[in-house]
Amino acid sequence: MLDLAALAANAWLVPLFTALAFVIILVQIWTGRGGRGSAYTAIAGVAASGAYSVVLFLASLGGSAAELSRSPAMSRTMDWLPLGDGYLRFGILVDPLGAATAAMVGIACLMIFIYSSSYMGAEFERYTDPTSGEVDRALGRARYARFFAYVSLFATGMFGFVLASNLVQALLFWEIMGLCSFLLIGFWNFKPSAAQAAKKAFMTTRIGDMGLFIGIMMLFAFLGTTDYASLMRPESLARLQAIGPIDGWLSGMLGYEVYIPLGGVSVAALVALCLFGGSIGKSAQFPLHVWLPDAMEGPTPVSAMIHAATMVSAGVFLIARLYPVFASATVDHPDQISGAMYAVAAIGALTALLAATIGMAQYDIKRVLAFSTISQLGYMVMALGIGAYVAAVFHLLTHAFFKALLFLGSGSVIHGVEHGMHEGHSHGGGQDAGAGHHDRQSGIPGVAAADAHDPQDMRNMGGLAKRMPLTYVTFLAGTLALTGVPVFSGFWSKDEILSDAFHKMGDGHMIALVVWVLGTTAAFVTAFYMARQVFMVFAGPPSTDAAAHAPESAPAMVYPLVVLSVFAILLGLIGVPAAFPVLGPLLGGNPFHHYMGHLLSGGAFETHAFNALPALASVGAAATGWGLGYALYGRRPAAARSRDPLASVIGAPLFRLLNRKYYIDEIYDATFIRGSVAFAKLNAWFDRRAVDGAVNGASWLGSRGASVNGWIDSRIVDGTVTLVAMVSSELSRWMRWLQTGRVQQYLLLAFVGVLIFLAMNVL
Amino acid sequence: MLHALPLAESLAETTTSLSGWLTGLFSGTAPEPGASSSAAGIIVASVLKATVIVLIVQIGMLYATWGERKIIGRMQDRLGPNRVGLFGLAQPFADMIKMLTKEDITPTAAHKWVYNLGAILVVPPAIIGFAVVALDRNLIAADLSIGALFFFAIGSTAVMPIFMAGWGSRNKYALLGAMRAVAQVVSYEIPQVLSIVGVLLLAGTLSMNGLIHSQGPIGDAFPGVWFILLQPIGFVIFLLATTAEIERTPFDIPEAESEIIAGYHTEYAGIKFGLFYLALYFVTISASAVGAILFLGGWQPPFAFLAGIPGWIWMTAKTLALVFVFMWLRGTLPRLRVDQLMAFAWKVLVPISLVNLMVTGLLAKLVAGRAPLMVFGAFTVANVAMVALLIWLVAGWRRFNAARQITFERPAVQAVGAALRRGAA
Amino acid sequence: MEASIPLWWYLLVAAALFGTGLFGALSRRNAVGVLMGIELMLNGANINAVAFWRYIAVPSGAGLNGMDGQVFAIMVIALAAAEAAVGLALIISIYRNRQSVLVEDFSTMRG
Amino acid sequence: MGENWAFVAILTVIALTIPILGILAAMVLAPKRPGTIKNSTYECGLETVGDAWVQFKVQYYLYALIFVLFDVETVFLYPWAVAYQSLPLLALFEMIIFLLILGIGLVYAWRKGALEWI
Amino acid sequence: MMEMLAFGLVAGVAVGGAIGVVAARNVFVSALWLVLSFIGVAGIYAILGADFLAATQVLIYVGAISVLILFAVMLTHHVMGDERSNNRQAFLAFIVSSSVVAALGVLAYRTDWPIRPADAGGSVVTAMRGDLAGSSAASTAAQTGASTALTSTVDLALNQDSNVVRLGQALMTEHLLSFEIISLVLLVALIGAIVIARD
Repeated sequence: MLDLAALAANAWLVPLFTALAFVIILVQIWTGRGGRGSAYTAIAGVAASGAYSVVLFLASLGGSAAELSRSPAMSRTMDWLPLGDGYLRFGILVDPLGAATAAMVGIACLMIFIYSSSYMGAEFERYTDPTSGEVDRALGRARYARFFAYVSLFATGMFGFVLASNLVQALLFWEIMGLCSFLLIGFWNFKPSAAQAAKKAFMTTRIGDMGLFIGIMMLFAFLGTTDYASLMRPESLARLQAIGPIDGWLSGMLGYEVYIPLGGVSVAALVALCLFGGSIGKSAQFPLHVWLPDAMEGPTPVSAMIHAATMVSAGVFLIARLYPVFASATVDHPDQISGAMYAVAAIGALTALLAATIGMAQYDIKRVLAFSTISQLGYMVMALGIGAYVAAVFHLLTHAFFKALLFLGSGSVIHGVEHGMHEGHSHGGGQDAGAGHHDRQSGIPGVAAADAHDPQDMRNMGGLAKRMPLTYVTFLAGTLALTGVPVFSGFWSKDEILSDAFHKMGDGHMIALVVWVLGTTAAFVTAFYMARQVFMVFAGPPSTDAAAHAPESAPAMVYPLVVLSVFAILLGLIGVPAAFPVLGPLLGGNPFHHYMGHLLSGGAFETHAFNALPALASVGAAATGWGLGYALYGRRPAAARSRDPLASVIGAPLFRLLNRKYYIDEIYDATFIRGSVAFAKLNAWFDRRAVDGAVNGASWLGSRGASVNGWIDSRIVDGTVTLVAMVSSELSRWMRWLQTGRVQQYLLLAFVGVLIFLAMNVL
Repeated sequence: MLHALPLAESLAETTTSLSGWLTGLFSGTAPEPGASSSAAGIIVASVLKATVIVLIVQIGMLYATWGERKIIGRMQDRLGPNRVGLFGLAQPFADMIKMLTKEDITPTAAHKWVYNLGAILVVPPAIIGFAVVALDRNLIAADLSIGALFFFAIGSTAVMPIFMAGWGSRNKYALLGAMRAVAQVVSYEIPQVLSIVGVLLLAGTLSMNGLIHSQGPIGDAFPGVWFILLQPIGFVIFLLATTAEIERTPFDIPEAESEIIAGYHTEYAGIKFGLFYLALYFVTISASAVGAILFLGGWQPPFAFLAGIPGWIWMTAKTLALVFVFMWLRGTLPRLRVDQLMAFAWKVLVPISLVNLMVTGLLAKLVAGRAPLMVFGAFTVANVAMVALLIWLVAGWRRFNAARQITFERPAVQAVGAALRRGAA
Repeated sequence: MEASIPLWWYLLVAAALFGTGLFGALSRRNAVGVLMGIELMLNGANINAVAFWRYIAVPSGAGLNGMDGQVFAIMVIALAAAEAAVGLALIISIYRNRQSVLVEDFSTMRG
Repeated sequence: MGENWAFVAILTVIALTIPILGILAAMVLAPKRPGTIKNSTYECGLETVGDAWVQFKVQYYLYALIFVLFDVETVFLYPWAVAYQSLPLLALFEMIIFLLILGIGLVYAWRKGALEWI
Repeated sequence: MMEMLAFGLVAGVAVGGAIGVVAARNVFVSALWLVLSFIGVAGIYAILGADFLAATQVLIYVGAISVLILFAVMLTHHVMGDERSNNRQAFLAFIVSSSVVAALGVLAYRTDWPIRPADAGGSVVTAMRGDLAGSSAASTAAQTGASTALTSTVDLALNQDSNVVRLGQALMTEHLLSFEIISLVLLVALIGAIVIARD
């Protein structure tokens, strides 16, 4: 078998390969040899680290999973930052959670890299030399290579974060990922909307990161360490517990008292919430989810990787990794749900439902998927909130695959539609240039009209199933997995969550009830908008010429879709609950559960009996969703409809509300943004009036003082100088008498001295 | 000259009886440890001793003058004083009377005090010298532990009166003569002293008796050999330097008749001139006595078996021998030129005496404590070597001078010389 | 020979010599006179040295044979000789340049 | 020890009396007829020219100078010579150095012509 | 008693000579007085028992330095007219020097000098001989073993207890450095004087 210890010990190679790739690509750009070469380097890098992490995962799957979880194979840790009495250690922590996620990231990223190597092909022709007018291929190559550099750096960040052994180190890679998301979202920086979206994404995640940072610092302040291993130890957790509620005054911060108006909240809960703030920002949970839909401005592979598979799931990973801290917030038994977990669960559930509902009323193919991602993340957070640890992680893994699949699928669709538009123009000549080009009105006041030239607007699509069969099939597989249709991976993981919620509801936890109810309705809504999407895009006749001419994508784009679809379908099987009637025993009694379960400090993570009800409920919800979707969108071709059928069902105002994302952006804009601007203006005014005033006053005072000084100087100082001169001249005249040059006189004086000396002695 | 010697002998006899009496007196004062004779006793004894010494010296001096004129006369093939008294023996007394009765003229321009004091102060140094002369084993006036040094110290004070005479008489020539005399005496004092250091080194003591003890067969002192045998060069230098000190020919520049009138005592007449003359002879005798002590072993008999004869006879014989040598020199050598005289002192005698001193030092260490014969052998070898070296040097110097001599003449003469030589060849 | 002479007599005589020498050095107009004064002062000091050699107990083991005083005196005598020689040479050369031997005339360093 | 020095003192006293006696005797015996000519300074019969204390060449001073320094040297030689036999061989070399240094002085005087009699 | 008398005589000569030097009008005469004073000092050395030093004093001061001084006086003698031998500050100088003498005298009298114990009584000479035997035996130890041998061999008749031998030893061993340096001083003086004097 593979030697786990050796592998774990050298696990630091994983982030290194992609980092190496990043550096090599930089060199290539610098030496002007960008283009395809950089793509191959990036792919090679991520392939290497992906392979390594998969092998590591397989090795950890072996029997040693148990003790691996108990004593994570801490690879070499290097003394990184001198910290007063000790060093901040920089190392690699390999445990079931880390290994599994790393493997997932490796595979997903590999597929996405291959996909984007052809998808980004368009970069070469995109740029025209402003002076000469023809295509600036060099710039194109450089941009292409730049894309792959950013992506490789991002992969390094993700791997580093997942395998980090230390919170601060994790924070480091967390920031790298934030940076890469900003760079990649704003990749096409000549588009103002992209630049705007990148800034927005970065700012919002930063707010979340502040929470994370404060959480880490408090952990360090109270427990003196930020290593996962030492944090997870029961006694440090107990110590955290012992600190007890903050009575408002928090001493020990730099030696003076700090009054925190959070009377009553126990420190442990406070820390947990701060850390959760970080994941809210990064995983786009309710208050800070606004940046994810705008992040779709970036190229599709980016959205697929960063905003579906890896980065957003990092927030959830963080909570999973620090689960004991959250769980320990409860005073007594881990089984209880602590105050912190309450908050987590509530936010998770709320986000899930909210995002799902908004998703229904979106026309942009990628935005729908974006809201779907937010809602699925809400599912994971909700699961963690109620203690369904294994289910959450499982859903994290499965969701990564099928969401990546969906995004890449949509990318291939957009690609196809773009080609369709070009051909449309070229074949048709100016056919629909002027008159034919008309924007299909949404028919609903307040909802944007479909821009004929926007390849991403679903209203311009339709009937692509025939045009792009492979993409259609893989997209369909992804959709089925997402909506939780049985056998597909989505079902197992989402159902796991709901069944755990149901079980917890049984234990009398009020929050579990809320979670289950919202979860199930969200499942229904998810099924509905996915169905809507599928039908608008693939079913019925093509609503535009572009859709009519959309060709199938290139093989490099389609094959990753196939691989991901395989994962989307089969991955669920490793998590089939043991008690499941037919498949459970067949598949070895929920191996994933055993594998991941031991991580919890409690160790003996009991598996509750299988209860059919939640499963049936979720399947039912999925089915109704699909039915409704078919009913509204399946039968009649989208093109013909002047108004969105959903609007007619739920009423225009509600539809507009959903379409405009509950106007949250506008609310934020009105409150925060405009507020800070106003504050800034106030500041400026104050500065001008008060500060300048003071400065002028000081200068006036200075001038008065100077004049007094002048007077003193002329009177006193000159006086003394002349006095000194006079005294010294007097003295010198007197001395001249002594300096006669006669030797004998000197001798006489000398002996007078001797005489005095003798006299002293004698008398 | 010959009969002069027995005369000295007879003179010596008369003194033996006196000496018997004297020894009683002297021994009385021998410094036995602890003998604390009363102060008055010491004074009386000292005075008596002093008068005896003065008398002996006075008589000696008189007959020395007589002896000298007889000897010089004989050397110059003439008789010398024989009119006054038997063989002219009374001649000295005649001279003395003449001195006393001649008028004593004092130049008015002279500085009265200094002029007279000069004349007076010439005599004491000469006399005091005799205090340390050791006639016999215990027959010494003042057995100072630094006898030799005392003698030369007193010798050096003789310079002062010369200067006073020269300056006091306010006479250009006298002053010039005095300056010359002082320069000469001063210059020759250095070689004189340096020559005897070798002797002191071997004897290891300064007191006269100590010196004599270490020379003779009597007493088992270290060298046990007369120092003249060990230090011949030292003896020669001492002799020459002393003749210069006494301003006798060939070094008698100061009162060289032919040159500056009578030197520093031109203005002196009568008894004052006599005093200068008297002092000169005193120094001659005392110097030869010390010479005898230092180099000829004082009262030590040359060989052990001759110990019978009393010490003082040996002493007087050796002193008279040296006096004869001085007179002999006067009779035979021409006078040296002034610059040759001075150069001879500094450029010849001083270097040689220094070298001699170093060699003696080295040898003294080598043969320390050996038998007298061995010591004598070693030293003779060294001395012979030194003399040989000296001769070779002098010869070399003369050849060098000879070569240089020719080039001095004027070119014309050289041309003629060259022509002659060519002709001859 | 009975009563030995107390030490301070010698010191007194030395002081007297030194004082007269000092007076000579200070008051004499003739440079040679000044030099003579200095010689006297040196002699005074010498008497002190020899007196101390003679009277003061020699701390045991300090000097090899306690002759420090005499050595001191001899060195002073030698130095006095050297000093006299050089001093008088100086005076003579100044006399040749200035035709005067009075100390007052030597007051300026130049010329 | 003291007696010797006492004797020396007394001898000097007596030595002083002798010339004084002589002169007194001469005063008594010798005729005294001072004459101006007779009392004039004798200058080979010539009239005395200028003052007797005429300027002299530095040469004389140089001889005295060299004499003083070499006299001091001899003074240092005495104790060395006397104590020589009780001193180790090193004393010889010490003295040789002493003599050499002063020899340099002699050579210098010689080269510089201070010893020539002008 | 006789010793005191001798000391008084000699001291009188020395101090009288000194006063003569100062009082004499003519420089030449003061030089002669200086010689007298030197002889007096020599006498004092003799009484103190430093016989070698007495001889040296006579030899150098009377024999050499006075000659030098006289030569200098001769060479620098200008026209007779030597009006005033003392300069204006004579009186002030007199006061200072007399008070210095007084102060030194009082100082000499008052401080209790650590007189050498061996000097309890007896003449200077006995003291000398006693301490010579005692100290030389004790302190000279190995280094001067030969010297004690030397003195013992010579029979007592000779007055051998001169301290010239000890002085020689001291000069050659203990004060060797000053011995060599004094030769340098003399050399320098010689060369310097010659350079300066030669016109």
